[in-house]
Amino acid sequence: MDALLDFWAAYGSTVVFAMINAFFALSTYAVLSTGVLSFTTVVFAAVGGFLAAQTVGHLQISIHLSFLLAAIGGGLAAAVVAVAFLKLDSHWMALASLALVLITRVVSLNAPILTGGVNGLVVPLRVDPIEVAILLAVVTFAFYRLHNSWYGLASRAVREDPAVASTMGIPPRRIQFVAFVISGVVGGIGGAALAFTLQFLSPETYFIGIAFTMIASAVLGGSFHWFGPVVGAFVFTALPVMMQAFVPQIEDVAKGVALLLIMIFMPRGLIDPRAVRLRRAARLRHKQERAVNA
Amino acid sequence: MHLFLEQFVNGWALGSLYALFGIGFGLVFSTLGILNAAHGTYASWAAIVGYYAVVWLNVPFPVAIAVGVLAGGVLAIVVDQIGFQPLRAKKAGLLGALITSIAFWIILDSLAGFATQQQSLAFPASTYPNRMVAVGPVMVPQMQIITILALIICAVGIYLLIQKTRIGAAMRAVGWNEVAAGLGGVNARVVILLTAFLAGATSGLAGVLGGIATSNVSFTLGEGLLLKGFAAVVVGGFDDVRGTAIAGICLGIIEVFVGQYVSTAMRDGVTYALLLLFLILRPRGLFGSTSFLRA
Amino acid sequence: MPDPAASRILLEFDDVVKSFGGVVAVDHLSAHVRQGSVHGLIGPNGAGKTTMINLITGLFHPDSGTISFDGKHLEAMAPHQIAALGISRTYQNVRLFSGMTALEQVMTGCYLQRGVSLWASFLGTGNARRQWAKTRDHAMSLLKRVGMADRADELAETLSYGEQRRVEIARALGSDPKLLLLDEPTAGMNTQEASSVGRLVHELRDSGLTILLVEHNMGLVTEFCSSCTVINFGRLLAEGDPRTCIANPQVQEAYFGRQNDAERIQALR
Amino acid sequence: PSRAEGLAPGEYQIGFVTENTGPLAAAGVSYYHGAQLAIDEINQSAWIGKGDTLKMVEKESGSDAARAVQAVSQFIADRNVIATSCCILSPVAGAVRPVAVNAKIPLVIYGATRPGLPQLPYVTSVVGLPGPQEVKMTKTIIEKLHPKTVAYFVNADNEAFQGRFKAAQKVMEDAGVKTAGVISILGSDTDFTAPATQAMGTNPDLIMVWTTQTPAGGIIAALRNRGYKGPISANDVIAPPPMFKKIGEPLVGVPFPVLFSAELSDTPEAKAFIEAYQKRFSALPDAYAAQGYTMVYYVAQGLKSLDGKPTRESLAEAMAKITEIDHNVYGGLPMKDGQAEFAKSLIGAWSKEGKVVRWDPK
Amino acid sequence: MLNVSKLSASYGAIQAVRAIDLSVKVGQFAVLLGANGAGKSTTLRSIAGLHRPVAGSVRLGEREISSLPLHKVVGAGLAFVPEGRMVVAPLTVEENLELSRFSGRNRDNGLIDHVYELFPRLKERRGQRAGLLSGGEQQMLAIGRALMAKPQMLVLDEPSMGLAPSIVDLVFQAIVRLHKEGQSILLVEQNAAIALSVCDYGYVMRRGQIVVEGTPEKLKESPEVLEAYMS
Ligand SMILES: Nc1ncnc2c1ncn2[C@@H]1O[C@H](COP(=O)(O)OP(=O)(O)OP(=O)(O)O)[C@@H](O)[C@H]1O
Ligand SMILES: Nc1ncnc2c1ncn2[C@@H]1O[C@H](COP(=O)(O)OP(=O)(O)OP(=O)(O)O)[C@@H](O)[C@H]1O
Ligand SMILES: [Mg+2]
Ligand SMILES: [Mg+2]
Repeated sequence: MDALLDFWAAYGSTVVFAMINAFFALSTYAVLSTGVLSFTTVVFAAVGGFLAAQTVGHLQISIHLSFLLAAIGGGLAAAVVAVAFLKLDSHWMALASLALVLITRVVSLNAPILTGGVNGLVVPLRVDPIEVAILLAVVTFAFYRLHNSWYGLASRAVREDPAVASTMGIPPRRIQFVAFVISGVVGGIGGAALAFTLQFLSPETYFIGIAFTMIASAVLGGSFHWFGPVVGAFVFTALPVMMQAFVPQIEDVAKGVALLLIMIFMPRGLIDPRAVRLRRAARLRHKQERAVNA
Repeated sequence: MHLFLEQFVNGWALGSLYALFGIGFGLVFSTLGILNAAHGTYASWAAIVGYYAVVWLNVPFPVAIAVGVLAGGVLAIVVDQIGFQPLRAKKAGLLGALITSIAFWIILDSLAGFATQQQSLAFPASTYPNRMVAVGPVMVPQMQIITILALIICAVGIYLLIQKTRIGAAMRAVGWNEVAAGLGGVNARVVILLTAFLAGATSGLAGVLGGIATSNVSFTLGEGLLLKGFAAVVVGGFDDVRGTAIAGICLGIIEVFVGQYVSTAMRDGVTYALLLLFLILRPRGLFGSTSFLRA
Repeated sequence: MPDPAASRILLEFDDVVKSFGGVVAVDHLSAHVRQGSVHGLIGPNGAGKTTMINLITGLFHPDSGTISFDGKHLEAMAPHQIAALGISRTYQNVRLFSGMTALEQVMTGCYLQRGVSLWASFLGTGNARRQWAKTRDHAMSLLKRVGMADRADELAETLSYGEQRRVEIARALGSDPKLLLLDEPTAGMNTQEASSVGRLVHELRDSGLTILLVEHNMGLVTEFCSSCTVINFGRLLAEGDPRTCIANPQVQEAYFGRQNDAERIQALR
Repeated sequence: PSRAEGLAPGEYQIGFVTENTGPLAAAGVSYYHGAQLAIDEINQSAWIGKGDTLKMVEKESGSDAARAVQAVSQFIADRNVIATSCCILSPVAGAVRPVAVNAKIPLVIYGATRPGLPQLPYVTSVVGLPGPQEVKMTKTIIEKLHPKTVAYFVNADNEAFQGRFKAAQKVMEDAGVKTAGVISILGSDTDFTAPATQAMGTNPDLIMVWTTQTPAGGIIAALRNRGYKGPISANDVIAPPPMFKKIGEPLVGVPFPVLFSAELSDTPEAKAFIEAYQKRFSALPDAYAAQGYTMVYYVAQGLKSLDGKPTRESLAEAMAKITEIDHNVYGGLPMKDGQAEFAKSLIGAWSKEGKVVRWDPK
Repeated sequence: MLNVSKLSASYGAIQAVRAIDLSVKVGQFAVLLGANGAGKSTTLRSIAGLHRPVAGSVRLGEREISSLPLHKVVGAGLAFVPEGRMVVAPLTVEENLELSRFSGRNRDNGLIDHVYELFPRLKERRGQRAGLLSGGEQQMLAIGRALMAKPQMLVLDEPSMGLAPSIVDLVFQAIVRLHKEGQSILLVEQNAAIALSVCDYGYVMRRGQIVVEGTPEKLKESPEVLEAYMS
């Protein structure tokens, strides 16, 4: 028990950041799973984060309510973004989303009333890690449900081949629109969780760093299954901590090498349903053959 | 008017760097299908190696450039063979390669930090042409002229290589599908090495020139180029060198003019907002890359 | 069974033009398919057959002319709207979704028949679960129909070419369409396998489906089609009864070659 | 929280959040070296007395708030760590501060210049706030150069430099010196030819540069390369020797305010520090190194003032009570409400030979 | 010419081809028949270097080619028309055909005219990107590309797939002509009637194994073939 407490004291914050990154990774996964590579999770996180910080700061609402507002704000922002972006083809969309991330930074630097500008913003409340965990569990469960619903099936089809999906009656743009909104809601929640954990926001808080963390987490963990991004976020957050413990001098290099090795040996991520199915198919085939031969 | 012209040239030279970098970046993107986040570090490393060649070995300016370019190319090959080659066999696609390249970015960046002792270095003033030259009514730094010419030469050369030669056809073939190219007898390995080298070398050139011109040789050098270079590639229509060159130059000029006439604090914001607007109005980029797949 | 030759027109092309740059793939083409028929669409390579299918399913939009289905104009519709009208298709170069099992492919094909809203399906209501199970059984029965039931849980991409074709047909049937467009469904199958597809086509027609069949296998066309359209260079060459069409000298020349050794070729088939 | 009871007697650990990589690594390494040197000195000279020694444990943050918070949390969990120190960037410091306050552990801020960060008794700062030095230099410049117009370069994305710039601009305008133009740049910018052209286009009598290190060097180089001959002023970011090595000639004669300079500071403590630093790291210490050094002595002084077994809380209380850091290289360093106040500042400039000398406008 | 012995190939744990022996003598025309999923394509892909076999050897003349990279297999004189065509979509028709010259094997300008003569359609479309061709046109291109390599050994996987009767006829005429000129050929074909009427020797596969082999006359009699093809 004591050992557990010690561990929590030392690595509790790592776990909290891993959970927050899991929100971001899931948010990215939401669009990725419909074949859209977008960095706009950063934007949704910023909207959610600043919204939560400001409402808690000025309107004195409760943390729970502000999480809700952050989710709604993120979702709305995502809906607007989706309307503009869904006209674009893949690579252009990726660029446009990067551009939006950079614009967000400029806006948050130049709109001190909303964001505290260059001075940053103090967030008066702190969220309990347990609450973050519960929230993450709820969100993850929602992704599990999505995966096993008609939406999940449709989104996989759209990801693999939007043209074919459309001739089967699946409207790709609408599915992707929904994906964006989900991404916005989850991103907004993640942004608020980050705000209530760091308790200090600046224009740097929601910037390229998050963009790479989230995409790396999603792909590293496996972008073909809802559980992948969660696993990826934990691995990606823990990597630097572990490297710091073992090879403090070259921790960044070591972190890069670890990431590299994972990708080289498991290029589709740690959780790869396709690989599982291939193995299962092989077993099935063996069984059938034995039946035939018998 | 004078100021306008001066800033125009400044923007053009700056944009030429973006374009030069973008050409290399776009080459791997369009032919090898890799969105390479580590590309920026090639530029950083090219500048660093060029710098040490000058400081330690006292090599003259052109040699320093050549050494830097070579370093960029070789680094690109090494990264490709260690990181991307295994993925090709496993068909990991764009995302896998993207994350691998992020891993290399982390590694090479922090190694570059060690190599420069985390400092930003600069080529000693005496080791490169640093006078101002009168071009018509305006005074232009020699490095800007060199940069502008370098872009023109590289853009034309690479365009011709890719579009008009058999090597270029082989490069495009391998980029599409190694097996399909192999069926045509193309040695995919060699072509990939060649492409990687060429891409690394071009971006390396941008790195050395940029490092010299901005007095900033450090691990942060490539990062700035990366975003702008990517923008140039996409806006230009990503399989067209001409588009990249033009888009890069425009990007530089817009950036400088927004800084001069609108507001520097808003510079990036305005530049990227324009970019976004352009993309939404013209969703396939400047040269609207032609599709080659059927519905 | 109604006489297909007299039944009403289900699909109609009226003066349709589609060109790509310099290539006119469909050139002022008018044609029609009657309800309840198995209609063959034949023509040499590059004649514009696949382009026609792409036009019907909304992947391309015609440059001019109209395409109507059941009285509705399709030209400006999006593919998913057209699919919702009851048009379904297979692809010439098998296009299955990577990472999905054969069963999931067919389930995806059943998207329009899911019977519940996305929202209910997300919530997993009792009705949604029942519908899901029902659709699953339906998908399974479709796989059985094309002879792939025992491979239902295998990744489609690990099947052989011919097997993938069958899965694709099952997927196209998933949406319970009124009109089924088959683009060379028997390519890569041997005679026996091909005629089993032919029999499947007949069964489907008997259950009320209208089928547009693109085929190079003349034996199959003459045996299973009730009418046909022959095109070349995107233009209409002949129309009507399959045997008459094929006997048409113009068709013979365009389709069977200038050497015109029709007999030998017939013998070979 | 009650963990502090179990501290190993005699050896106290300071948890130091380093920034030896990332965008600010150049300065980060100096802070780190300065702190290392202080630890060694204190242990060798038994400065604390009572047989107590100090040990530094470090964790890297790469100037990232989340990583810094994790590092501090890990220090907090380690019962041997009695105090922590952190952060060059204010947003990072802002994020770490509540963690330290909640855990009741002393946190000494060593780089972030946002006013109001200290929170007694736990959070204190040994950083010189923007203001006095800038004001003093600006006044001197007005006196000596009589500019009529001045153009400013300022970091749009760094609150510390915004503060410094505003302080200087106020002095200028109060003295009737007009603002010819304000050119904002971003910390990550590298190309300054266009901003330099822009500044020169305003025809100022003086150009003041209030930016972080790399841009400052780049701007000054670009201005001189484009043929700007007029006076330029800058800030202490151009003081470290590597800057002169990098930029060279263009830096000569550019004034900057310094609290500490290896060449100019001449108190006995400063001299000893410089000598020891040079011996240990074969380089001259800069202002950052001096701050890292000061931070450790501040903690040590707190420990020294305590009897018996110190806890984190008692150390924090003790440190909060300190009104003057005894051992410092600045010739006096009062602490007010947990914030260091620098009484004396100097105006330095690089000479042609690459030495920092007192600025002489001639 | 081509000697395959004890060749086994699998996809992960799925074994698709088990220890088959097969050979094509110089100048011989062999066909390989079998139902969907029998393993024909896997066999050819393993021979042509597109798929690494798990065991066994593939010898072209005296040379072991089963471990060579693809372009070397092509260089060694084995050209392959794969299932699914695999043309290089972004290249024009002409560039696709010219690719084989990159390997420096042939400098024969007449060859491309030969291909165009065989497939006039390709000549019409020479400037078009291969990915935009119709299915049949792509198939012609794939065959043309193989011919451009001037192979000693030509391996074709269902070359008639998707081709109109006239073109099938042309293709077979061309193959037969090549065979008459001494070309060694290995062919997989669903149309057993045509295949058996032109070949010298045949193999029939079932579930990854060769179950019957022999002269076309013998095969035509065999129950395996009769059942599947002559219905
Ligand atoms: N997207 C496109 N861009 C340019 N040309 C195209 C496009 N799609 C088809 N074509 C051209 O239009 C013509 C008709 O093609 P289509 O695919 O309809 O032929 P098809 O009748 O299906 O032939 P096949 O039997 O060979 O499949 C071809 O010559 C083809 O090259
Ligand atoms: N990529 C793959 N992964 C796993 N299994 C595969 C893969 N490709 C083929 N198989 C399996 O290997 C077996 C042989 O397939 P192959 O494609 O060689 O058959 P084929 O004889 O060419 O059939 P067809 O006439 O349909 O083309 C089949 O059972 C198939 O399911
Ligand atoms: Mg077709
Ligand atoms: Mg096959």
